[in-house]
Amino acid sequence: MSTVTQSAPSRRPRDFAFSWADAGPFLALAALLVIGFLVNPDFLSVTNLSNVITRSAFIAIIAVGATFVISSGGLDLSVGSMAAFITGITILFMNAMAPSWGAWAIPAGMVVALMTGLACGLANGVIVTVGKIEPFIATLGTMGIFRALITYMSDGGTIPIDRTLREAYRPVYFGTVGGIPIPILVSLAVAAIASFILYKTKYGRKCAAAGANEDVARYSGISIVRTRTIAYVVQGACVAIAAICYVPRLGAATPTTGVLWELQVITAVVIGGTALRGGKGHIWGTVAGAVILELIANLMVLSDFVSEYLVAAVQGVIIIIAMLIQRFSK
Amino acid sequence: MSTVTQSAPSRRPRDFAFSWADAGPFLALAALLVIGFLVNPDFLSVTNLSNVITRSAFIAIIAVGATFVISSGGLDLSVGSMAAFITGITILFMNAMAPSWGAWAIPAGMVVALMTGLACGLANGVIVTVGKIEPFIATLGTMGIFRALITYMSDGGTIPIDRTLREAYRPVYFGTVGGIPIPILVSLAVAAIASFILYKTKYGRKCAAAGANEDVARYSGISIVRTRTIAYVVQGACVAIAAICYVPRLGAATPTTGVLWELQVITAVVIGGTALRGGKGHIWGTVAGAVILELIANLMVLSDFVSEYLVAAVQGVIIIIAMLIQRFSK
Amino acid sequence: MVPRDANATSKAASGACLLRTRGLSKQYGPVTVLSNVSIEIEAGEIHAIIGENGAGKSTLMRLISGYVDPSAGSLEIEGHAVSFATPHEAQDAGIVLVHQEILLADGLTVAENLFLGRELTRNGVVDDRRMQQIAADKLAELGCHVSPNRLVRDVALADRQLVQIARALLDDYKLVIFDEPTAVLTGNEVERLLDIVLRLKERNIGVLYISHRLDEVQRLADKVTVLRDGKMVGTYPGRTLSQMDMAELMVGRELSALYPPKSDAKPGEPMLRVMNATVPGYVEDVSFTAHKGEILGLAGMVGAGRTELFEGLVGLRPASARIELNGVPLHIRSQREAIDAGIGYLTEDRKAKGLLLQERLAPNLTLSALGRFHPGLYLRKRRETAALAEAVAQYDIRLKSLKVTAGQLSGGNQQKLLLAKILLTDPSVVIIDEPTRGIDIANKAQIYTFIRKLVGQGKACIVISSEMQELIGLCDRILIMRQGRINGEVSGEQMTETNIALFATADTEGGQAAVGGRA
Amino acid sequence: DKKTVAVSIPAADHGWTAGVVYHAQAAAKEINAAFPDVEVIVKTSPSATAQVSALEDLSAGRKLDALVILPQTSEELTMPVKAVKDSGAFITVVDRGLNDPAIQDLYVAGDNIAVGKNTAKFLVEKLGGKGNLVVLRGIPTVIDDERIKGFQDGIAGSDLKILDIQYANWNSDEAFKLMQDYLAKYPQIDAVWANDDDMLLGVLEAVKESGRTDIKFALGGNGMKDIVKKVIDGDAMTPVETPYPPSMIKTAIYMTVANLVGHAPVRGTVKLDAPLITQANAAEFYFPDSPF
Ligand SMILES: Nc1ncnc2c1ncn2[C@@H]1O[C@H](COP(=O)(O)OP(=O)(O)OP(=O)(O)O)[C@@H](O)[C@H]1O
Ligand SMILES: Nc1ncnc2c1ncn2[C@@H]1O[C@H](COP(=O)(O)OP(=O)(O)OP(=O)(O)O)[C@@H](O)[C@H]1O
Ligand SMILES: [Mg+2]
Ligand SMILES: [Mg+2]
Repeated sequence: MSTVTQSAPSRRPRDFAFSWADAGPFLALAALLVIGFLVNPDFLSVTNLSNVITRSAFIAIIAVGATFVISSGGLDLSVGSMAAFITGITILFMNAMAPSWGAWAIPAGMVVALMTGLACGLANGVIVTVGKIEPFIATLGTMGIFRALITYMSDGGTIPIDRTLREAYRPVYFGTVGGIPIPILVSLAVAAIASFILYKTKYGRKCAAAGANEDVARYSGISIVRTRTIAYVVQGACVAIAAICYVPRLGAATPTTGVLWELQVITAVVIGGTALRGGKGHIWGTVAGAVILELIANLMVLSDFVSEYLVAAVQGVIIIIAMLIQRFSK
Repeated sequence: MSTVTQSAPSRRPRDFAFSWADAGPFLALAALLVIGFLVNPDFLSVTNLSNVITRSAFIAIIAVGATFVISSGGLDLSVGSMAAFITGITILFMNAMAPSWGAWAIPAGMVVALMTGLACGLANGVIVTVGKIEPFIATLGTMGIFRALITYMSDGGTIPIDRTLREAYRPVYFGTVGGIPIPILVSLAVAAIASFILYKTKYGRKCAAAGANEDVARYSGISIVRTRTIAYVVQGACVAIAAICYVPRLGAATPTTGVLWELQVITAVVIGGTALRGGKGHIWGTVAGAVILELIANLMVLSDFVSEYLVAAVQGVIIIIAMLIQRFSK
Repeated sequence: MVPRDANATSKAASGACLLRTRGLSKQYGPVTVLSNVSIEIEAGEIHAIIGENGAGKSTLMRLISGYVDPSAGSLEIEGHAVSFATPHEAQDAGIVLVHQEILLADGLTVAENLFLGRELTRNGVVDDRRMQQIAADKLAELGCHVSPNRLVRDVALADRQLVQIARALLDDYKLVIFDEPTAVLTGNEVERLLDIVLRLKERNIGVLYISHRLDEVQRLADKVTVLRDGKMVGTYPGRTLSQMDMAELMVGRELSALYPPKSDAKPGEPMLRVMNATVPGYVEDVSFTAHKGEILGLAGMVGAGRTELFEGLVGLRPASARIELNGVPLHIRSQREAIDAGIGYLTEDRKAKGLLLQERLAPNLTLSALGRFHPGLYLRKRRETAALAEAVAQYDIRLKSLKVTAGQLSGGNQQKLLLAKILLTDPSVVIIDEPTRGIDIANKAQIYTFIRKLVGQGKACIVISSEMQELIGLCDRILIMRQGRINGEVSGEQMTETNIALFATADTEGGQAAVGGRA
Repeated sequence: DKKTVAVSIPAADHGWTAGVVYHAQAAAKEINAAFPDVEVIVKTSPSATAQVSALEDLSAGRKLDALVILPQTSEELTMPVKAVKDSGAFITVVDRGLNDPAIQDLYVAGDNIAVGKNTAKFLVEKLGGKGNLVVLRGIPTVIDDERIKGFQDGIAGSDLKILDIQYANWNSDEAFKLMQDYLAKYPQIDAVWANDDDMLLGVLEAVKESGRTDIKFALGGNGMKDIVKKVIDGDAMTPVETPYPPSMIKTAIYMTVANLVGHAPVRGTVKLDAPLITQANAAEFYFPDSPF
């Protein structure tokens, strides 16, 4: 080729608004849908897909928060046990209020959940930023703490939600609006707001800058402490929202609620195209990542090839392949 | 001060072998021992300390390998399930050989363990470096794979070692040489060799360079792929050594062997002073980190303050405090 | 002859000048890197700071702009005492620093970097379109045409420097500090930048300007402050100083000629022969030969693809080429193989690709040549220390303590360390990308002599440089690249700035035409 | 038309659940071979959440005629199982009851309280109502809770004293460590109870290695074959065992299928006993081929 115009070395092909880095997870998702269909045509049935996507909503919502944390250069391993803890607090609160407030205990409980989430996120953020502790270790610590608190609150057993509230609360998970399940709507709303914040506000820029290069960010007048702490608080809020949707599905908080969610969440974020070392976050990629994970699990149930013992192995292989698709589609 | 001699900049005071960055974990360790003694004087009894340190040997040995991986800019989440997998393979092999080879099956099994470890490490390394997949995800994938394989091999149950080999093998965990338990000696030997490699050889330098700045390493003629892959192979060898010492402890491999070791291993490395984002590794700090973790767990049992439900919380708090001591002792 | 100190004659020091430093000092542990520096900058004045590598220029600038706290001394702006806890506070007070080293976030776009920390918003929403527009305009003013939504990671070093400069010009500051802004720029952009600096002056903005290119200083400076070994030598009225005066004030002794005499001997047999080199996206079908005992120069504008060509040849990026060394064909797939074959390449990006900034000096020095210090089972640290001592002496690396990390060396001294690092591998073909970037004039002469000595020993040396003067003074022959091709070649009498500029900018008939060069 | 029986059980993450998986798969294989018009599908789930998902997946894909479920937790699975029931399936619940007993058509259960209580009673009797105990419990779940509760009820009124009780996550390794620490902490321990046999293995190893002689009994629960073997062999430290046979899943599957093919309509509750396994009756509880 030699059609380059004279004396303007900058006039190389312009950047596309669409980037392949963003497309990666969606390609992986598409590949998975095709494979799924080949394995079992039911896979693409509306009921099945709707179920799967509804389920992926929790991880998606939490992972949207994790996108902030990871983008800003942090990491949060405590999200799973934080979810359990928030669920526990919320149910205890609702149950205590149900006799006097009736169904009003539900919205009040939601507020409590949100406050708890914000507080937990703040705690994580402060330990990481002010305490200057490696996020991996700091949040591993708080993971133990939240997990212990829910175990303590439940005396090692379960905290079920009050029967009187059950039916009133059910629609939050099982209801639909315009045919679309509410958790899907909630997660879309969360993702939309999050991508607005991350891409369209000053804070979003600060976040990406703090994760991309701390020094540069600091010299540009960005407070790393504040930016990263806020990211953890956003994470806390997202966990709370997920917990709110989660309560009616399982109707109880137990010490095993949310175990290993942190791994799924981080996997979703990374499959979605956000680098673990920080920098630009990809909210919609993250959402696609969460759906991919849930689809893989679903595929394992719908297919009959795999010995029960080997499910985890096949899942591992598929995740690695999904990452390869994501990587090489760039 | 200005007593520096002119024009001979090389004749400055020599570097100390000892640095405060290295001292951090040992300070935390000392603090823990003092607290432990105050809580329960039995804490410092020879039996207790010897038990605890012996127990910490597995994590220490694996964490020494993890120091290579992390130093070179990688991460390995699969070590726990890799340990279980190697243990399983080794026992199956020994059991198969026991009838014909007698006690010779044990050393042969050790060789098999080592080969398996090297192979597993190589697999991890190749996926991460050649496949260019984020180490977190790649090894999360292989973690699932190894775990599934051991579950499959054991049908979900246990793979016990042949009765005839048990007694012959027992001393590898329970024996002592000169009064010192063998696992402690093994872990010291592993750490000594590892620190020789990391601090005194070409490879060690390459490792730290690859972790500190990939581009600089590449421009200096260092192959990132090779360096990092070797680090994973070293990790595999360390896991195999740990597995070899582990087998006689309970005499069986189960699907729960090594669950969550990866978190302990990474925590030990980080408490030991190695940064999770790569660069210089601190082998002896890592060993101290592993002992600290085991001591904390031990202290939880020996003290009477904490409700069983809250043990994890207190552990989390102590780990965070240990990190703070480590950080601010610098 | 050296003129008298200008401050002695200047008007009463009580006038509210734009910025005044009083007895600024900086110590790192036991070492003093700057002591008792007092300077004054008026509004609408261009004040140059010159000094040898490691003299403390950058340190002084960091003190003034809030990046580093002074150990002693104070700052005054327009007569009011100030102190800055962060660079941002300094910026609020109207002082901005363009760093010697590039400080941008790699993973963000050009426009995002430009506006980092002060994004334009409309109704609380960042106004990307407007920012990109302004960014493009500002960059175009500087002669930089990269797309504002390109990632900084993907743009050339010179463009990054321009982005950094544009950042400082975005707001109205009272004092703009340039720390070696032209080190990575080529002719055209330098001219544009000097223009802009003069325009700042017209707008009554104060400028502090650091450069090792004394011609620039001479053209711009109203006043020149000379630092030597952390201390002030004096402040002088700019126009009264010749370049030679400045050099002598910096060094404190008389200087010999800058460039070593060129060798009269005929260049030897071909040593490195490159045929049909293509680096996808950057370089197309380039062939050339470097001869034994020859210094071969490579000229071209930013973006001509010189760096990429050689990075491709030594295996650092995907490329295809037939390479022969001393007649033997080579297949180089990695930098290691290049080093082993005897081809050393010194990168232009010392900070990101050259040195491990957190590491001590010895490990940095030996990183490419570890084999030499590893005769048996283990690394001989003593030999490394000895090699460092030798390098420090040979390349005149100025440091206050051998215990510093590479990142704590001054910019020019980092460059010398990098040169020492690459030569430790004992290459027979040495490729140096921007050999004297950020190096003071006295040391430049030293490095030129050194390069001449290298080829005298029968090596071949390829010098990529954006300073035409340097190429002309140093090289035996110069290739000029343009848009990924070799557009011309000059040697002997034909090596003039006009000729080089011609080949660098204009398309020539039939691609390569040799102006008076050898056949 | 083929009838579909879905079996939803926890994934094999420790010995007992591995036994469940083993028996469920064995039953599925036998039935699929024996009854051409019945298809048994076994699906395992690693957590309650995953199990809820699996139920949705199973019932979204095909029409279920029956569901045999061993719920990870009661609360979390109650509603999802009800949803399957509403689609017309026959529901068999195994081991852990749902919150709403009305949902199940058939309930096959072990008796966790009895596991704790019977063990406790044995200790009270053998130790003469006096002594120091240490207890290892598993993962904070209902089963764990019930066993501990049963045990505490069992020793109530005697002078047996529980010195310490800690979680060891049903993991033999953690039990080994915990037991070592108990031994370091308490100079006199008369008996140890680990509420699951996996953990007992670790306990025995720690006791053996310490060389301590004060420990008279180390008991477990669940009927692991290695421990039953010890009982058969007349081990002094572990002379008894309580069964909590994972084979209950097999029983449940067979009963469900029988119901479906109409041979024997079964409804109601089948409560498996947790009698003390002693040397006398141990042979009945010994399955050397099971992984558990
Ligand atoms: N953080 C630090 N710790 C110790 N010494 C330092 C540190 N930063 C700078 N120095 C030393 O201070 C001295 C002055 O450095 P400075 O960067 O100011 O020089 P400079 O005049 O800008 O040189 P150049 O022309 O090479 O850029 C050097 O000897 C350098 O090694
Ligand atoms: N990743 C990339 N994608 C597209 N274009 C790029 C990328 N990286 C660099 N470029 C462009 O390639 C061209 C060549 O780069 P570069 O400026 O390094 O060449 P050079 O001749 O070595 O210049 P100099 O050494 O003077 O800086 C530039 O126009 C640069 O903007
Ligand atoms: Mg400088
Ligand atoms: Mg270049």
